[in-house]
Amino acid sequence: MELIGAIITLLGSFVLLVASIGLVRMPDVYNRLQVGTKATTLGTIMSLIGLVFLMPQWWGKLILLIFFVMMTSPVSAHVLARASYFIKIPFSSRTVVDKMKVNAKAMKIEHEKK
Amino acid sequence: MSFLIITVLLGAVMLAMAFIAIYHKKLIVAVIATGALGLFASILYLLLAAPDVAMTEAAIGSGLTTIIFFYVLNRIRTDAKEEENEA
Amino acid sequence: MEYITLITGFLIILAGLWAIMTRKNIIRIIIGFVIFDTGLHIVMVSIAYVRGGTAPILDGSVSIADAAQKIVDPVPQALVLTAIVIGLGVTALMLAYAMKLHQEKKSLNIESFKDLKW
Amino acid sequence: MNKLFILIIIVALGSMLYPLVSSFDGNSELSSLAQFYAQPDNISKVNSPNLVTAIVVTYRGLDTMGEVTILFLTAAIIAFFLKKGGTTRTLRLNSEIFKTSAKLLVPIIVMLGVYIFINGHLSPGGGFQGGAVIASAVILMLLASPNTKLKHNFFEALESTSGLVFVGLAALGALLGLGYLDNAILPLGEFGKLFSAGAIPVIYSFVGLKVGAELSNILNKFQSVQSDK
Amino acid sequence: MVNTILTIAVAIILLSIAITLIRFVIGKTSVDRVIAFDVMTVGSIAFIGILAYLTQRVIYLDVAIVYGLLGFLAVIIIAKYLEKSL
Repeated sequence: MELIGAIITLLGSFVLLVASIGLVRMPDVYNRLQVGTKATTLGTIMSLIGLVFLMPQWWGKLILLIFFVMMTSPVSAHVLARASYFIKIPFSSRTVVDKMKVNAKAMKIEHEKK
Repeated sequence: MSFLIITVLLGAVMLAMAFIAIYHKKLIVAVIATGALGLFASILYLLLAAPDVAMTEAAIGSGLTTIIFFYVLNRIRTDAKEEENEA
Repeated sequence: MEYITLITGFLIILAGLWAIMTRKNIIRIIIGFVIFDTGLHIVMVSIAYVRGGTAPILDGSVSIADAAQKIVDPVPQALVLTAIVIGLGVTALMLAYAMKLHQEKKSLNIESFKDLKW
Repeated sequence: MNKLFILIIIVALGSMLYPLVSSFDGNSELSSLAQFYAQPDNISKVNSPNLVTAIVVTYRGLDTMGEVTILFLTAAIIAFFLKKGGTTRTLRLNSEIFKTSAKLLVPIIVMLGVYIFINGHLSPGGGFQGGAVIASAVILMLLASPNTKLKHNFFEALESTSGLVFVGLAALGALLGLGYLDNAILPLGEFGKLFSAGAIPVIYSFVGLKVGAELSNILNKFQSVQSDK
Repeated sequence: MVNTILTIAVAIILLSIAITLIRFVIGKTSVDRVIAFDVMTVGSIAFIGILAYLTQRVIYLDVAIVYGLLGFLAVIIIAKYLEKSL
């Protein structure tokens, strides 16, 4: 039981290592964003699940922590990707599909009165 | 023993962050580096067995300070000319 | 371990002082102040560390009877807790002044503020 | 030339700090003051598992009171300085994902802040951290929907009421003959339970509400003076 | 045995934070640096969790929750600043 948890934690840390290597090697901002969200979320969640196996009496706080990571990390990456699209950071030369261009007309501007 | 190595690494990373925060050309990168300095300081407090201080540093020293800095930067929006002026 | 954190804290204090003294942009001076503050807190917490000690919170792993042998010093930690919050207040106040100064002169270079009053 | 002079000053200061490092040889036991706080009968007199909270709220409670006063002064000066500009701003529409998740997250974050300052005597955390977390919930709400108006009257009433209750609870200890800011005005309870440690959770909760309201006010001031170029 | 494996895991996480620092230093645009900051935050959460096991104190997990929350908020506010719609 404890050994299983330790091995899952080790696998999670390997996923984090892969994520950081990908962060250095990827060609443009959007690819780096994808690596920096998906892989790190998976790695952190795997590490925490391994800790649940290791220490079953801590499950409440660990599940809360996993919930927080799953809720916050993709949302922040989404907001960041949208911002970097709007300030026109160039794509890599191998990108072929741009679906935001199709419905760019639907992005209205919000007026705020003070 | 392993904590000693972790402490040395964290100290080196924090000094690098302080260097970036002082010398980088873009103001926004300097502010992000200051926030990262606070985050690493928070881990250092955990290693020094002070979880109360670590929580305060993560919430206030790193989070809210960065937020206030960005509100001010958004109000100011220094253009590139002024940045050259500074060096 | 506490030696290394102590030396790191002192080096960060010196780096913050260097930033305060040499930079010309007001925002950078405030960043130097924040760095200085962080270094000071690291020094105070590392002075409080007791070798092999654990956090001063008594639960299942530390009982009341052996508290005096196991925990680290809680007094400097309480002081640092106060100091961090006051640091936020001072930083917010300095940033509000900086905003006001930029409204007046449209510049943040500290060389351009030479008037005795404004 | 000027930089050389500053460098000499910094190096001189560093060499002045060097004896502090070389004479420091680590602590192998607690100092006498902390030894007094960590004695078993003194711990059971306060009955709070978190010793840092015990020091912040009771032994050195006057420090906390001064700190809250400083925060109040800061909020007042910032509110005096930053006047609202009468401009119309154009902002980009937030995406649906961000709005929905903010709606979902704000109550959870407020609940987390309340948990942090109610459990201040059992786990790390307390009034200041909980207040900062509540202020971060307010700022997330302002980011997700910039058109919402915060109710200033509510926050000001909350802040002044909590400050009054804090000072009143402190003075009640003196009136009952126990000492200013003593925590034994309420029953001490069982060690390590939620309803224990006398007045410490009550006082820390009101400190948390006050700090949260003040920080929200400061951040809202900084947000409301933004203008378009 | 378990402690050895977890020490190796801590070493790997620290290595990944160090590699992320390369991107923080060389990154061309500001968005790259923000992504590196985010990755460092999320990696540190796993680090704090393992540290809580190694020192056998459950209270450290509270710190990790606050840590993740404020890191998320900082990233969002930087994104809104870059978008010029703060």
